[in-house]
Amino acid sequence: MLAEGIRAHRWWIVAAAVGFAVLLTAPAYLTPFQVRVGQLFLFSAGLGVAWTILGGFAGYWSFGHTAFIGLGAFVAGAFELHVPLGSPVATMVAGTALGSLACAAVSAVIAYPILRLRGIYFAIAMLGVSQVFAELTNNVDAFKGTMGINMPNAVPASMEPQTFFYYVFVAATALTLGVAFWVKVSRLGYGLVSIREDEDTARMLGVPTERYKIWAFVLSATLTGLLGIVYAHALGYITTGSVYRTDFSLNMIVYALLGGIGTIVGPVLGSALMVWLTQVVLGRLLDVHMFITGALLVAIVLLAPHGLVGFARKLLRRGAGGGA
Amino acid sequence: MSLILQTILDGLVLGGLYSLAAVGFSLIFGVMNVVNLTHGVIVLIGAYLAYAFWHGLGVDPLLAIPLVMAALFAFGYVYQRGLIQLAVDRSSLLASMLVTFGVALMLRNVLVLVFSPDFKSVTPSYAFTVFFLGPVTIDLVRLSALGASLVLLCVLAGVLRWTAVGRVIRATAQQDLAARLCGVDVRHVYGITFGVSAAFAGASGAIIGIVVPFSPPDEALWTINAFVVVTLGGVGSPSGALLGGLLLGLISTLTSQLIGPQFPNAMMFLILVVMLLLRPSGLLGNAFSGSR
Amino acid sequence: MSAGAPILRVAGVSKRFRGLLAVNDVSFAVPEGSICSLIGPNGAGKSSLFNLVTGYLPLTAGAVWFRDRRIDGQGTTAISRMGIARAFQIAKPFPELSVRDNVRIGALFGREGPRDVASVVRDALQLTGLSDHAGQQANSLTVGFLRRLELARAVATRPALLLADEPCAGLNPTETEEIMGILRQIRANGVTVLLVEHDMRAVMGISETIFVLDAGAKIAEGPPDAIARDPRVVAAYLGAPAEG
Amino acid sequence: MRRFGRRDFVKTVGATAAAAGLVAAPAVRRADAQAKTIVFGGSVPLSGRAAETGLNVNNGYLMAIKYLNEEMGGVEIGGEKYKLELKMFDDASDPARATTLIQRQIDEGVDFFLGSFGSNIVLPTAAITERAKRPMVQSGGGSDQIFTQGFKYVFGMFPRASRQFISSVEFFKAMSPRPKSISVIFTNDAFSKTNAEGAAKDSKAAGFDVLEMYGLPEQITDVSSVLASVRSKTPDVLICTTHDQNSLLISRQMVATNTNVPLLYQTLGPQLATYRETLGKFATGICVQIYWDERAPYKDKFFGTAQKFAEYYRKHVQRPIAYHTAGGAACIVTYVQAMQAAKSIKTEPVRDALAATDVDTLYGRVKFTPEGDGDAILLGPAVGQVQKGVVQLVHPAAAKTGTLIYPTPKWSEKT
Repeated sequence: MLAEGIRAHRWWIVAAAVGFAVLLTAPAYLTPFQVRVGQLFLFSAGLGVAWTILGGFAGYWSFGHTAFIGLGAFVAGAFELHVPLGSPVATMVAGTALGSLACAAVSAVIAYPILRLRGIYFAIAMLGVSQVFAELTNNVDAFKGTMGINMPNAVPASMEPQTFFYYVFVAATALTLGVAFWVKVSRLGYGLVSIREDEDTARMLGVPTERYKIWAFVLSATLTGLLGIVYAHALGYITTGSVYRTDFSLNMIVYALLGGIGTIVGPVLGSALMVWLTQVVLGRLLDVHMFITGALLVAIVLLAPHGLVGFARKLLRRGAGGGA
Repeated sequence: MSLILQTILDGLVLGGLYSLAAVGFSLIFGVMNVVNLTHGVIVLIGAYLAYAFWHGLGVDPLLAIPLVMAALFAFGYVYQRGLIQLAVDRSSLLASMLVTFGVALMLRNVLVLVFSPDFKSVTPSYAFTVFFLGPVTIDLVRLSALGASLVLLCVLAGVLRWTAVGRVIRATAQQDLAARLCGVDVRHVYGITFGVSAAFAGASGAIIGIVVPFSPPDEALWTINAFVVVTLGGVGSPSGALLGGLLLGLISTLTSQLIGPQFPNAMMFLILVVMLLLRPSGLLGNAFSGSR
Repeated sequence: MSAGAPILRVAGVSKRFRGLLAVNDVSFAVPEGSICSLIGPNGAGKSSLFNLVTGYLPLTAGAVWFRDRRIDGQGTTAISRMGIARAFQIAKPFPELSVRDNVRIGALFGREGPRDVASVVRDALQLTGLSDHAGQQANSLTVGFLRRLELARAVATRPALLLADEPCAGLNPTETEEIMGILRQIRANGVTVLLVEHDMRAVMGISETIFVLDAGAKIAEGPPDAIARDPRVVAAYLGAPAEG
Repeated sequence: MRRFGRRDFVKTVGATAAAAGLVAAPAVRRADAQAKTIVFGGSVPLSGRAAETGLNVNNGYLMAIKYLNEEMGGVEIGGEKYKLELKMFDDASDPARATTLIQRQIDEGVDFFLGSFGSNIVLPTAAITERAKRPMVQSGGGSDQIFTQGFKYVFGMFPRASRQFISSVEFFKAMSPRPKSISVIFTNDAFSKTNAEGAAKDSKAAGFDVLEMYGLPEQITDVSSVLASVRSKTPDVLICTTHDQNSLLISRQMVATNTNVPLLYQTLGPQLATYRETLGKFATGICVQIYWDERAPYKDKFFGTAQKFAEYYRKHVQRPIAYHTAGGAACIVTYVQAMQAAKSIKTEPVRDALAATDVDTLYGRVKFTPEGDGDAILLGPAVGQVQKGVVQLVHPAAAKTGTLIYPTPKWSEKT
C-alpha cells in the first residue's frame, strides 16, 4: 500500500525532497528577516496540512483548530516552567512531547461526540471548543493566560534564535507532511476521502467511518498542537492572545482553499502565497492591510474556487485538450 | 433574594438585546444556510449610523431606526445578489462563509478609517433615568431597548407570518426547489431575506449604541453572540431568536453572579458546544433544511 | 431451483415510520448461489427492505439472518464487512474521485479477509467493462456507466451477497441486457444476487425465485413462470398480463 | 475629529498598489547609506483592539519628529546635523507579524526602536532587538516580565505595572476623611490585571480593607451583576483598572443602576473628552490616573513646555491629544537627548546614555530604573478628578490644580 503510494507519487516525493534540501541550506544565504518569513511559512504550511488531514481529506471543516495551538502551547509552557529538566533542550523536548500528547488526549476525548455533527454544525462546534479553551485559559488564574508564560530559552548559544527555530519548524513541518502523505496513500486516506464524498455510502462499503474520523481528528489535532508548541517557543513569551487566535483557525482554511482543498501541496502553496503577500508585500502598510487581506479572500473564493491546484489542472486539461 | 431577582431581570433585559441582534443571522442561516460572519459588522454599522444621525443631526437613535433599517436593507440586498450568491454558485456554502469573513475584515477596516478606532457612545436625554420596582432597579435606556427589541421582533414575526413576502421567504426556507418550481424567483427572495436580516441587525445596532459604548473590534463579539443565540433557540424564527437571546442573557448574568464574573463567556461557549451535541436544532427543535 | 442453504433469511420483519407500516411481517429466504428478485409496485417496501437488511435503518420487529449470524442491529459497516454489498438505485458514486479510486475504495474495505487490492480492482473494472474509463472522474460518466460503476464498486468489496436495487432503471433494452449479463457473470463468480427490478422481462429471464411485495407485505413467492400466472400478483402489481 | 478622510484612504490604497509593485526592487535601504538621517523603527497596532492607543502613540512619534525636523531644522549630535525619520508598520496586535517585521528592520539597519502596545507584542519584539543590541524605548509594555529578563537595551516610559499604583495609594492615604475599604474591578488582560493586583497589594499594605476583587472577561457588554454586588457590599473607594471603553461602560451602568460609591477611581477613561461628554454632569467627582497633563509645569529642551507641545500637536492633528501621545513624543525626545549626551548615534553609547538619562521632557522628568522601566515616583501617575467637565489634578500636592471633592455626591444629586 505504502510502496504503491510512493511509486504513484514518486515525482511529488522527489519534489518534496528537493524542496526540503533547499530549505535546509537556505539560512546560509538568507537574511534573518527572510529566515523569519521562512519560519512563518513553514508554520503556516504545517498548519494548513495538519488541518487538511481532517478538513481536506475527510471533509470535516474545523473552524476552531487554534484550540490545539493554544492547548499545546500552554501545557508545554506550564510543564517547562514548573518541571525544568537538566538541560534547556531536554526541557523543551519533554514539554513539546507532553503538550502534543495533551492535544492527542483531549482531541481523542472530544472526537466521538463532536464528530457526530456534520457540515456547518461541526465547524461551529469546533469554534465553540476553541473559545471555551481560550476563555478558561484567560480567566482561570492557574493557567496564566492573562499574565503570560515565559517559555524557557532552549536556543544553543552558538545559534541565532531565528535559525534554530527555523530548523525546528523544518522538522515539525516535515513530520506533518510525512504523516499527511502516509495517511493519503494508506487505507485510512482512501477511507477518509470516501467519508468526505459520501459518508453513508462509505459506511455501506464497510469503511469504519467512526474510527477513521477519530483517527484523522486526533492526528490533525496533535500535529497542530506540535506546530503551536514550536511557535510558542519561537515567540518566547505567550499570552492567551498570542496562541488562541481565531485568525489562525481561519487562515488554515484559507491556505487550503487557496492552494486546493483536499491536496497536500495545496496548503503549502497557499501558505507560501499568503505569507509572502501579508508579510513581505503588505508588511510596510500602516492601516489598510486588513482591508486588502479581506479583499484577497473574497477574490480567491470567487476567482479560484478550486484553488491554485484546481486552476493549474484546468490549464493543463485545456492545454491537453487543445493539443489532441 | 432581591439579588437573584435583580440578576434575572438584568439577564432578561440583556437577552432582549441579544435576541434582536441575532434574529437576522438566524433568518439567513435558516433560509439559505449561509453563515454570515459579516453580521456583527452590520450590527455595528447600524450603531455607527445611529451615532451619525444623533451626533450630526440630533435625531434620537430610536427614531433613527427606520432610516438605519432602510439603508441597511438596501445594503443587504445588494450584498447578497452581488457577492454571496456568486460565492455560493461558484464554490460552496462553507466557502461562502470565508467570503463573509473577508468582507467583515474589509468593513471593519473601513469603520476604523471613517470613524477612527476610538469607542463611540450615544447618550440621549433619557440615558440616565432610573426606576425602582420594589427591591430592584432598572434604567429607562435598557427598558426602552428591551421594548424596542420586542416590538421589532414582533414586527418581523408578523411580516413573516402574514405578508406575501414573508410567506415566500418561509416557503423558500423549507424547500427552495419546490419554491423554484412554483415560479418563485428564489434569488430575489434570498436578496430580500438578506436585506431584512441586515435591516434588523442595523436596528439592533442602533439600540445597542444607546446601551453600551462600541468600537470597530466589537463586531466579532456580536457575530459570536448571534451564533450562540441561534444554537440555543433554533434557526430561522423570531421566536427561536427570542428564546435563545433571553436564555443567553440569563446564562450570562447568572453565571456572573453565581460562578464568577469572569466566566460568562466561557459558560456561553460551553453551552454552545453542549447544545450542538445534544440538540443541534435548538431547544424548540424547529429544524430546517440543512440540519443533518 | 437451487438447493443451496439460505445465505439470507428475513424472518417476520416489520418497519414502521411514524404511523405508516412500510414493511409488514415479511419473511423469505435467499438460497446461496442463486439470483432472486424482489418485485412489487412503487411504495411496496422493496427499498425499505434493502435498507433494513443493510442496517441503514433499524427494524421495528423481526430478525435478519446472514448464514447463521443474526445481523439486524449490527450497523452498516459491520454488515458490509460480513460480505453483503449493495448497489443503489440512484447511483451514488464518490463524485470527485476517478472510476478506479471509486472501485479501489470498495476493494480496500468491504468484506474482511486478505486480498490483492490491485487485482480485485482490475477484475471488477474488467467485469463491468469499465477498464477503458478507469481514469475518468465519476461525475462525468453517463447514467449507464454510473450503474456499472455502482456494480463494480459493490463487486470490489468481494461480497457473498449482492443486493442490487433496480440496476436497470432508466436504461434502454441493450444496456439492460448488458447489465443482466454482468449480474449473471457476478453470480457465476460465486456471488448470490438479490435483485429489485421493474423490468419484468429481465426479472423473469434471470431469476430463480421471485418474492412479491405489495403494501409492505409479501403476497407471493415462487419461480418466474408461477409468479407470472399468480392471480394475486397480476391483480396487485401487474394489473394486466406481463408486458410483451 | 477624523484623522483619515476619504482622500487619505484613496491615497493609501494607491500607495499600497505601488508598494506591491515595488517589492521586487531592492527595498533595503540601509540607514547608514544616508549619513544624515537617523531612522527610528518599530511597530504600532493600528488595527485590532489596541488600535486606539496605537494611533495615539504613533501620532506622538510623528509630531515629535515633524517638529524636530521642520521647526528645529533637525537635531545636532556631536557637531553634526541630523534629520529624523520614522518607519513604523502595523503589527495588528499579532506577535508573529510583529517579530517577523521587526527583524526586517534590524536587517535593514535600523538602529533605534520604538515600542508597540501590549506586553505580548513588546516582549517578543524586545527580545529580538535586545539580541541585536539595538535600544528600544517604548511606552506600551508595562508588564513586569519585560523588566525582569535582564534586558539591557529596553527602556519603558511607564513604571512596571505592579508599581503603577504606588502613587495612587499615597493619594488614598492623604484623603480626608481617610477611606477604610476598597474594591477593585479589573478585566483579564495583562495590563488591567497586574494593575489590580498591584492596587490590592499596595492598599492592603497601607492598611485599607480590600473587600472584593471582581475579575471580568476582556470584552464586556454588561456588568449588572458585579454592580448588584457592589450595591450590597459598598466600598469607600471603587477602583476600576479598566481600559477606556470598559470604564465608560461601567460608569454608565453605575449611573443607570443607581450604584453609588463615595469615590469612583478609574485608571483610564475620564481623561478622554468623549468619556466626559458622554457622562455629562455624572462625570463630576470621578477620579482618574493622570500620567500626563498639558497644564503640568514640565520643561522641555525642544518644545519648551508640555503646553507648547500640545499646541503644536493641535495645529497639525485634529484628534484629541492623549497622554499616550505625549509619551510617544517623549520617547523621541529622550532618544535625541541621550544621543546628544553620548555625542554619538552608535547604539552602544546611546544605550549607556539612555541608562544614565535624567532629563526634563514635555512628559516630565525621565529617569529609568536599573531594570529599564520608568521611575515609579517621577514617572508614576498623578491623580485627577473630573470637576465641571474638566479634569483637575488633586494629587500630588505640588501639582494640584483643584481640591478633591470627597465623598462625591450620589448620582441623583449631581448637578
